[in-house]
Amino acid sequence: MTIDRAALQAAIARLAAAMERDFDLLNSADGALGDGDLGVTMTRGMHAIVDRADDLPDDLGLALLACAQAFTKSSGSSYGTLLAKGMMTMAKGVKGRTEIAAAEVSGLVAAARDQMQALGKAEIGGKTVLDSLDAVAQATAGKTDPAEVADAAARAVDDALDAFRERKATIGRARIFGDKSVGRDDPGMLAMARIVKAVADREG
Amino acid sequence: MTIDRAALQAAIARLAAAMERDFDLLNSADGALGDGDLGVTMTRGMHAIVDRADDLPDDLGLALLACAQAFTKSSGSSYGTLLAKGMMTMAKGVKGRTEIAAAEVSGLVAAARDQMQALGKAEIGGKTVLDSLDAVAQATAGKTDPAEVADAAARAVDDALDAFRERKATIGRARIFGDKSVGRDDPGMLAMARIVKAVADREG
Amino acid sequence: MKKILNAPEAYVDEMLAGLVAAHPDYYRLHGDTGKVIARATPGRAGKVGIVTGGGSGHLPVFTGYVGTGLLDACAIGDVFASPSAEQMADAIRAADQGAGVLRLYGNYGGDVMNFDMAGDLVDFDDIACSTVLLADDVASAPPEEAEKRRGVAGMVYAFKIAGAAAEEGRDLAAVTAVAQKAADACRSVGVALSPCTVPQAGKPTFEIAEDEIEMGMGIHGEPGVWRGKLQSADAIAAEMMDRLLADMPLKAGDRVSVLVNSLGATPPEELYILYNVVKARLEGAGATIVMPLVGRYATSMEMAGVSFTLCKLDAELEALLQAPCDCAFWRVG
Amino acid sequence: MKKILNAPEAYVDEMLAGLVAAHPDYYRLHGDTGKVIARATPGRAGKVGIVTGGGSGHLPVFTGYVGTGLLDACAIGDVFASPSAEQMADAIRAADQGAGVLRLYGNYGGDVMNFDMAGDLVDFDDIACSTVLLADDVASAPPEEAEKRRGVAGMVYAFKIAGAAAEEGRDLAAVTAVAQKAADACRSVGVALSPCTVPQAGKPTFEIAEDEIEMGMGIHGEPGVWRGKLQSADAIAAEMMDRLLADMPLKAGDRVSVLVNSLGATPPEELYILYNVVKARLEGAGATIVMPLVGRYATSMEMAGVSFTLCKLDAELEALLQAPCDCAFWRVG
Ligand SMILES: Nc1ncnc2c1ncn2[C@@H]1O[C@H](COP(=O)(O)OP(=O)(O)O)[C@@H](O)[C@H]1O
Ligand SMILES: Nc1ncnc2c1ncn2[C@@H]1O[C@H](COP(=O)(O)OP(=O)(O)O)[C@@H](O)[C@H]1O
Ligand SMILES: [Mg+2]
Ligand SMILES: [Mg+2]
Ligand SMILES: [Mg+2]
Ligand SMILES: [Mg+2]
Repeated sequence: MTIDRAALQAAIARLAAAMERDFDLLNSADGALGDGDLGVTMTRGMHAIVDRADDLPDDLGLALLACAQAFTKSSGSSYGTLLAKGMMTMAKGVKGRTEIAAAEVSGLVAAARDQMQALGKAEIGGKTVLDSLDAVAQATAGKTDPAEVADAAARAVDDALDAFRERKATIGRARIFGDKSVGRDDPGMLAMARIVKAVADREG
Repeated sequence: MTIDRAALQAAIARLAAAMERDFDLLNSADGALGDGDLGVTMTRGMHAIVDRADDLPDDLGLALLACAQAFTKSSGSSYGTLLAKGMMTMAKGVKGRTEIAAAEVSGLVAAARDQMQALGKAEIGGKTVLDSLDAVAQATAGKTDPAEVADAAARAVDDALDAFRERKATIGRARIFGDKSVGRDDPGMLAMARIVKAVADREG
Repeated sequence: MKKILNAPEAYVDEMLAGLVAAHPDYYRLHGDTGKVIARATPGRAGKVGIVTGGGSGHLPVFTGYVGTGLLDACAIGDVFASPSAEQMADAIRAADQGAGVLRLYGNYGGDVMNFDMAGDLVDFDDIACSTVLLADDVASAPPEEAEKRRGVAGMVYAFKIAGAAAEEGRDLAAVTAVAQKAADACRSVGVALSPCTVPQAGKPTFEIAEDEIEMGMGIHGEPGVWRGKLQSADAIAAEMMDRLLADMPLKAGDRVSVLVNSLGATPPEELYILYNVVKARLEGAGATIVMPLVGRYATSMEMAGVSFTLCKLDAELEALLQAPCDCAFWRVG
Repeated sequence: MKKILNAPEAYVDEMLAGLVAAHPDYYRLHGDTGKVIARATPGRAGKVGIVTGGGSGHLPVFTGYVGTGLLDACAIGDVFASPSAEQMADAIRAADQGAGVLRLYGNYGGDVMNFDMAGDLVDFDDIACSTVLLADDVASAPPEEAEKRRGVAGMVYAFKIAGAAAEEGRDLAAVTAVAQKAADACRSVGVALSPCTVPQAGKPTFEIAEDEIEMGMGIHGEPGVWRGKLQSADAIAAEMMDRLLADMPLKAGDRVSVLVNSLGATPPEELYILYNVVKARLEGAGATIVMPLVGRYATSMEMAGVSFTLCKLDAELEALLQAPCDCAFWRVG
């Protein structure tokens, strides 16, 4: 089983539903240490993508580029901008292809992580979405079976939350609250956990 | 028993205490149909009078004039202005005297009512403080015994409330609410009931 | 009560002290009641004076509009309470430049009684006084009893227009006449979303549920003519415009200014959302909008809500409205 | 959510439509993203352009300060959300008069990333760009990490000063240098009494008890550095001044402007009460206050609270601060 346009569309549908569901959760996670808009960012972004989902090209590079552009226009929040950058990076990586293998996921996620880091200038280990992506890239490395990749990715995002929960935020709005952030999930990591599990179809 | 400076001072003390007690009651009665400041007006006015109470002159005219002036400076609300006008009228009526008899109360109240009417241009029967004063003037007319005068005045203000409760407001802020004012005491009449009973020492 | 203050009794005095300290080029305290604000530099000799008065808690109304091309002096009471007759008399004296003084203020019982008494007091000073009452709130009485209406945000137009006429050098009768014309040309209506708290009362004047609005309330927290569910901005604006246009119909070719006013907490963002409907309705009636005003011009402290005021203009009123004026809260020209 | 609006998704578009409709002499929509506001009449050819950007919900910040002697264009996002890089690129294009464009905006992650990306986009158009970030909120990082601080109301001073320098005809390097000097001269701190509601979130960003305040919160409803009991105006003002003066000590002879800013619902009455303490503290330190600003200059919709901003002036900054400017919300000169 490979990832193609139909799989992308199905993933978009699951992800859009998950973000509707998590609207309040993400807003309040962000509100505790930031400005409380993360649920808004994600639902708006997914609406914009869903609007384009029916006529996505077969070329997965072009399809992901269209998704990134739609997302980008919908908001300029930190998270939205970083995600769009990540999608754009993946889009470049698969340009001209209509199918990709599960084995490629790790490399694509790692590339997204690196480009997002270049844009946002945060460190790996700083308790941000970068750490979730880093965990996914590492956990899926070397795996080729789609189900195994999905399982590993879903486990990795939760493990990352556990691993970073007791650390201090170092970047973005949450940084200001230093100690108050200890014991709380980083909202962007929390969102990435929900995203990855929806895309990987490993919810609940 | 006649009314002199000492009696006036005692009445001021009772009245000030009554107005503290009724602060919220009068504010909310006024708030239902107006701007909710009647308790504020009365406590402020009484504070201003209490501040002068120790050095009031023996001349009851001058004493009442001092009270009216103190009250007037403390606020320019409708009720405060009308009351000050009433006090000023009584002050003129007793100028040069150090004692007055209970039998004079009815005439003094009637004079106050008339001058307040000239200032505010409301009708008798319009469900305002004028109707409370009118009731007191009538109920005390012809009475000479101090206790009887006090009893009659205290009964008259309550009877006036009962008699006017079901009527519509015709003046001031409450006029706007026409029907909504039916079944509600006019805040100025309610305040006058509390004032008269405190001054007459017929509370509870 | 969630307000930033020291003692409730000191609210107005400290507010006035700060106002004068922050804007010494515009305002000064006059006399010794501590409650009269006059222009920092008095109007020129021979200019008709314009004086107003009313309760505190409405900034920029009343004191804020003391300035060139506007008011000369203002007597200010406690929050939502009339100033005393004595204070008003002081304000009249501060405003007088030898050509008489127009008393231009809102139609409230306490203010009327006290300004009347103040007039008696300044009779001794030989200051000629005239009076124009603002009574623009259509919610407060039917058209047959228009003279009983309360004065609300329409006073901003009256201050501006009368102030310009006085600055031009017109005499007391002429300034009074044009002020009356401006007052007659204004219609207002307001809607409240949340109450405000009079510092000395210590709690909100009225209670209103999270999903309710109060249509036609006054600027002192007086209850409105009806209470209903919170509606869309378009529906609220449409009802308010209906009420105003029913009271003062407009026809093609009419020229009108409109004030979309926040009562305090409502942010300008929401005023601009409402302005779209206001503009469409006025232009739909064929009227031309002149110098629309959108902002906080007449408030009730932290109350959430808005008022709309229409001011129908003839050539004279329009010229005076657009004449220069200057105070710490408003500049034209 | 008690707000006057139609659909949450339409809040910003309708707000901008109303803003442009009410003030066509000041503002126009530029380009086709629907989210870029430019001067109605562009600055003259050869003038350095100044552009800003940020979320909606802060009026007059950001769009309101587009005007003569101020900004040339502004990209505006959803409530409290950065505009996109594409919108920022459009704003840069609107601001360009051939002499390059200064990007002058608050230090927020999303804005920084997007303005960086926008710079890449306009590279193709051969528009020279420089950047100055506002980072004036002392509550958001200790002095050692001052570059990590958020930008809050201090941007009003930076807009004013940089705008005057550009209007004077200085080149991009000079405008950038003086904007940086102004940004470095500002320190702000805020206190919130009540939260505000992002229309699309539908409920308040934070909860706060009737008797509590939040010191050091941001202008997007970000929580503060501590929460405590509501205190007297004097105590609140004293703590805020302590924090500012600890960060930027003043000495006798210093000249300083101060902005006492309402975050929205807090009425001017309360700002003036606070101003008394602010003035006493600054004068107590021997400083001279220049052009104090008291009012709503940078808000968070209907949030109750205030911020203080100090801007320490040298002769150059003072002259630029007092130079003329004009927009629908602020006029100097
Ligand atoms: N510079 C950055 N680098 C990496 N991740 C970041 C960066 N800034 C923010 N984030 C991530 O984005 C999340 C916050 O996103 P968002 O709510 O959109 O921010 P804002 O509202 O401040 O623009 C954080 O929890 C963090 O995971
Ligand atoms: N013109 C008037 N003539 C007689 N009584 C009046 C008049 N106006 C008001 N009142 C009385 O005053 C009361 C309201 O007083 P107050 O709260 O001080 O008014 P406001 O706040 O409107 O100035 C009314 O209940 C009524 O009894
Ligand atoms: Mg956020
Ligand atoms: Mg009242
Ligand atoms: Mg009153
Ligand atoms: Mg945000």
